[in-house]
Amino acid sequence: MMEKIQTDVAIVGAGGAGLRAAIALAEADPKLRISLISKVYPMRSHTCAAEGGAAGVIKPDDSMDLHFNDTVGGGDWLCDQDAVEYFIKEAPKELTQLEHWGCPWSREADGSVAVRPFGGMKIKRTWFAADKTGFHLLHTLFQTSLKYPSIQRFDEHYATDLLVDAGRCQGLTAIEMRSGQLRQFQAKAVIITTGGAGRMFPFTTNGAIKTGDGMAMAYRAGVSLKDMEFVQYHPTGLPNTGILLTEGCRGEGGILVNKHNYRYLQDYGMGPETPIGQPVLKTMELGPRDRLSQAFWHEQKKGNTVPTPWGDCVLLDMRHLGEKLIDERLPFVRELATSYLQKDPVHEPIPIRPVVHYMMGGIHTDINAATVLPGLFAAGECACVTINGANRLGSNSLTELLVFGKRAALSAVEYIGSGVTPNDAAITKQAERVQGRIRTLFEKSGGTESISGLRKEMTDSMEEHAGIYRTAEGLQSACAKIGELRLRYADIELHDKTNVYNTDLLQALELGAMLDCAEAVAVGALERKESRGAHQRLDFEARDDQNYLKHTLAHYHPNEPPRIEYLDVVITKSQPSVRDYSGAKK
Amino acid sequence: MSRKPYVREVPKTTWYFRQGRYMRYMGREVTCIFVGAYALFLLVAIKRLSEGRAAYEAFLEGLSSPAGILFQVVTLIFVLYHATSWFNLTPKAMPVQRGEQFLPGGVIVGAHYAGWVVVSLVVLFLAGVF
Amino acid sequence: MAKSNKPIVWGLFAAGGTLTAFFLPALIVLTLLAALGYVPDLLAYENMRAFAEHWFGKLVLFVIVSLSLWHAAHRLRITLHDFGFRSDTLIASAVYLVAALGTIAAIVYLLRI
Amino acid sequence: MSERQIQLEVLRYNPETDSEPRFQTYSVPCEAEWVVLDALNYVKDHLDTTLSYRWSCHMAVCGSCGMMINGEPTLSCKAFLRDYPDTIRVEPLVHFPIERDLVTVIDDFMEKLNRVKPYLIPKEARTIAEGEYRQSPAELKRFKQYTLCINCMLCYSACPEYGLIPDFIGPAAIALAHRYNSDSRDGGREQRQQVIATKEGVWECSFVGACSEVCPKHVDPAAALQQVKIASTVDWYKEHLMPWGKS
Ligand SMILES: Cc1cc2nc3c(=O)[nH]c(=O)nc-3n(C[C@H](O)[C@H](O)[C@H](O)COP(=O)(O)OP(=O)(O)OC[C@H]3O[C@@H](n4cnc5c(N)ncnc54)[C@H](O)[C@@H]3O)c2cc1C
Ligand code: SF4
Ligand code: F3S
Ligand code: FES
Repeated sequence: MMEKIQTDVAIVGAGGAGLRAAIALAEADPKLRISLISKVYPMRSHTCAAEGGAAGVIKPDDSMDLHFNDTVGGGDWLCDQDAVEYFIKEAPKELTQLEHWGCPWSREADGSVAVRPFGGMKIKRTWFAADKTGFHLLHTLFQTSLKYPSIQRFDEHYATDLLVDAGRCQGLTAIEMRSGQLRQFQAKAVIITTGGAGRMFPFTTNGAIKTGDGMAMAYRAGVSLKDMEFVQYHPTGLPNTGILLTEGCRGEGGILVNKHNYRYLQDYGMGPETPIGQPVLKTMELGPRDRLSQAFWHEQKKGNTVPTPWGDCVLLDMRHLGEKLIDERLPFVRELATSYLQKDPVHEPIPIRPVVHYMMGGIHTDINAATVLPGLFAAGECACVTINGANRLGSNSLTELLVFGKRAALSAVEYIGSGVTPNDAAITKQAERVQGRIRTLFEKSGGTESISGLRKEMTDSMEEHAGIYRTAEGLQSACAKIGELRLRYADIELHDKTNVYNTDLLQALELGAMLDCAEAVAVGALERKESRGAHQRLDFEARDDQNYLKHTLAHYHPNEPPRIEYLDVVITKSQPSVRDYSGAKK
Repeated sequence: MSRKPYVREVPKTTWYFRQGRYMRYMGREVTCIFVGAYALFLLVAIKRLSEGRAAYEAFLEGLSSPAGILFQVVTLIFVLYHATSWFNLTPKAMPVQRGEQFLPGGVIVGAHYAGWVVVSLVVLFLAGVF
Repeated sequence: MAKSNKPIVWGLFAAGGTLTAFFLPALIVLTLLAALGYVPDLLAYENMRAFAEHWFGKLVLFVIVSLSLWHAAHRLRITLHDFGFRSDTLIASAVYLVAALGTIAAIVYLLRI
Repeated sequence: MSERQIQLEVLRYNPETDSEPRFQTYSVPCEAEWVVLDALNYVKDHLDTTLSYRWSCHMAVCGSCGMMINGEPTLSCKAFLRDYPDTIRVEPLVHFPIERDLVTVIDDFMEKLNRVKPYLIPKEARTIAEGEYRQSPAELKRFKQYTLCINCMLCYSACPEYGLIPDFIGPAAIALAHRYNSDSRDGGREQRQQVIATKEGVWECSFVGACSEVCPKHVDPAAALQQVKIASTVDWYKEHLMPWGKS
């Protein structure tokens, strides 16, 4: 018999978004039964890796409008502007709330919270806790969540499927990893906060757990994935490991040079050159990530990059910042570069290259974090509201976790108020079907495919064809490849047939999720015949507002490519125009 | 239930052989035997002193037996180890914050060593060694 | 859970640790010199007697002896535990009893001088 | 890139098939700049898919990949092969029960973390509209180091007292309590003292200092524990010898 857990709200994912949602639920009504389900202990969630900071208007020289304009322009006008407005209004409140919960934000001399410049932002508005902002944010939320006895945690539970009956989401199934048993969560509402899916690519800043599980869960349950083709490359990753050096490096004044020691960004519409050590907002090194990553690609084509054992690189030079500032503001960057690349930024330039970083796309939600499936909500990187449009600005995402994590919780409370209850018989039957499916995967023998083999083929194909620059030809072959891999997935065989902490099984399930997501990326990219933000087509170089000022919606099909539909972008006050990152027009 | 967590027992009486740092720790801890022994030795000395000249001088006499000398030497070694390990750990127990920055541990340790040298010289001087 | 009473002895232990670290090495050098036949002036009977007759001398000797004892007693309790002797209540009673007796003895002997 | 053949001796334990742990040796072709975790991933992908271990970030910040590497508690994602001989022995963190292979049971730590109330208990409540608390850079610096704990539990594996006395609340949890106690915004020290100034709290620590030696984030829990001891001692003398001095 499968264990059943009755709960009011089940949250899948205990990263920044999931924890924020859980706290909001516990504060909204202490009597709510909250289940917080996560495949890793909360403090292992990948929010801990975020370095640079979280954006929110707080200083007197800043305004909501300026943050709005930066975000919408940065997103190449693919953001839903009503959502952006809501986001920007809530941002400072959420960051202040976090301060009240003890987050060790870096401070000005007068004791107020300090802000730093960030790429694509016209004003300094990024709150930071040295260069471990995500880490502190996650731990502050996790530790604060311990205050609330109504938050019941199910750590190291791997969620597999949503349980849907009568057109409502009524729970989910999850494997308790330590026992290998499948548990059924019967919930009045479910919130998915499972984070991104960068592991579809071979070279990424994302941790091993970022495999798009929640996206795939919702997708398979009939909720479409939105704007999946927009995959952000971060311009400054360590070439051997993909470890990120935060945008804060450039915010503090680090510069990018090619092998001729030339600041090449001025050749790509981000000039004129600014004096070294005096970064100017929104130009040169403080341009947006998509532009910087694209500039790298062109430099590489021109042969201006520096060859290293790990591929072509450009150099991030921070020597002029000096040891004191680096140790104070960027200690983690120094530690990472020194240990993983054996190069000390105080004394030498650091070779870096673009690396897959963030999914702008995700589970299609509305401004209230609700999906089209009643009872199902989503927030954080796994969701697409969309405030990030075609390119997320650095430091908007940590804030997004908070704002929409809370929003999802409040929407769920409201939804529960309508008196919904799970239908035990119907969803139990479904849960048993899930169990049957997993058991088949588990017990099957005579398979010919290996998990790591399929995974490598997938990541290689994504890197080659769905990377910084894309073509119809390449994307077609990626689509064909992923389609083929989805079929071959049926032939994998597990070698571990025991129950306790079976990571072989989990990797198989994660691979399945990544294949589903990867297909949505590739097909969405193939169909979007324009260049916008992080999606750049060599065969369609211009932005095409006529046909593609629209969100892509990918609808799942079990053994065929997804069906693509489009949805209008919400525009309230900013009409699409040219994204300008040249300092000249200031 | 297929779980069966395996508990590795810690060897209760021999655990400190496992790592060099545990041996160093135990070395530091056993200095207490010598500190204690020396305190008792002083106690005896005070007792003899209270009993008058003869008793006290006999006591001083007794010191120069080989066992007496050995006791003094070994105790000195252990007490020196006690003193250095004690001073080396002071910055942890009592960090000093000046303005924003903490004083580097080395400075605090150094100050202790300097104080120690001064104290020792003063004691030796007052006792008429120089 | 109640707050522990260990602070009483720990305070003495810590004070004793600091005091012994600063003073014992020099004192041992003195007694070692005496053992080697070079009795320092202070250790000669008259001088020692004069020193111990003064209230300040008494105080110095008392503090050194008693704090050293308490330091040693407390650390010995932990060390015995580390060596695998687990009857902590018994050990604690024994070592602290010795330290207490030593403290009293020091008072008694000093007052006799 | 230069390749190097490493012999990886990995502790294996599967509760369903083994009555006790055993070692299994894998011969792994490694690249020069790899860490031990890369070698384990190679094993998982190419040699033996049944091996289980925890990891995620590969950048020493999620705290999940702690293991005994040649007898020393270490983050496997920060254990550079260049620092090791050709034979490397990998075991699960000691002082924790083994769930399976390199995966330990950490319920005890999670429970203790919960017990020390590691969250801000405000000295004065404040509304969002009133904005942030003021905190000077010096006040921040006072506790900053203790916020850096990634809960990797290497310190628990290093601390012999935790091994000998499992009830001991242990270095990381107490350091975290100390972090909040030292925060200028916090007023919850008395509540936390009820937990950490107990016998199982800071008083089982004999200042071995191993916790700080292995801490990958230089949190220096040993320092936190000594400071807690001193403060608790001062408390005790104030309470018992100067009852009038109690505020
Ligand atoms: C290196 C790096 C640096 C970054 N720096 C910044 C920055 O400076 N500023 C900024 O704004 N953003 C930054 N980002 C982006 C931002 O950190 C992430 O977008 C954000 O942390 C995602 O948070 P989340 O809560 O959505 O998901 P995560 O923190 O990834 O959490 C996902 C949770 O879901 C759980 N989960 C996943 N699948 C399952 C399953 N099947 N069953 C159960 N649980 C599951 C996981 O266990 C985890 O708890 C950075 C990202 C990276 C990778
Ligand atoms: S104090 Fe250090 S060793 Fe201990 S859990 Fe925290 S980070 Fe790890
Ligand atoms: S190693 Fe253990 S005994 Fe104390 S100083 Fe660290 S907790
Ligand atoms: S994998 Fe995250 S700390 Fe090692």
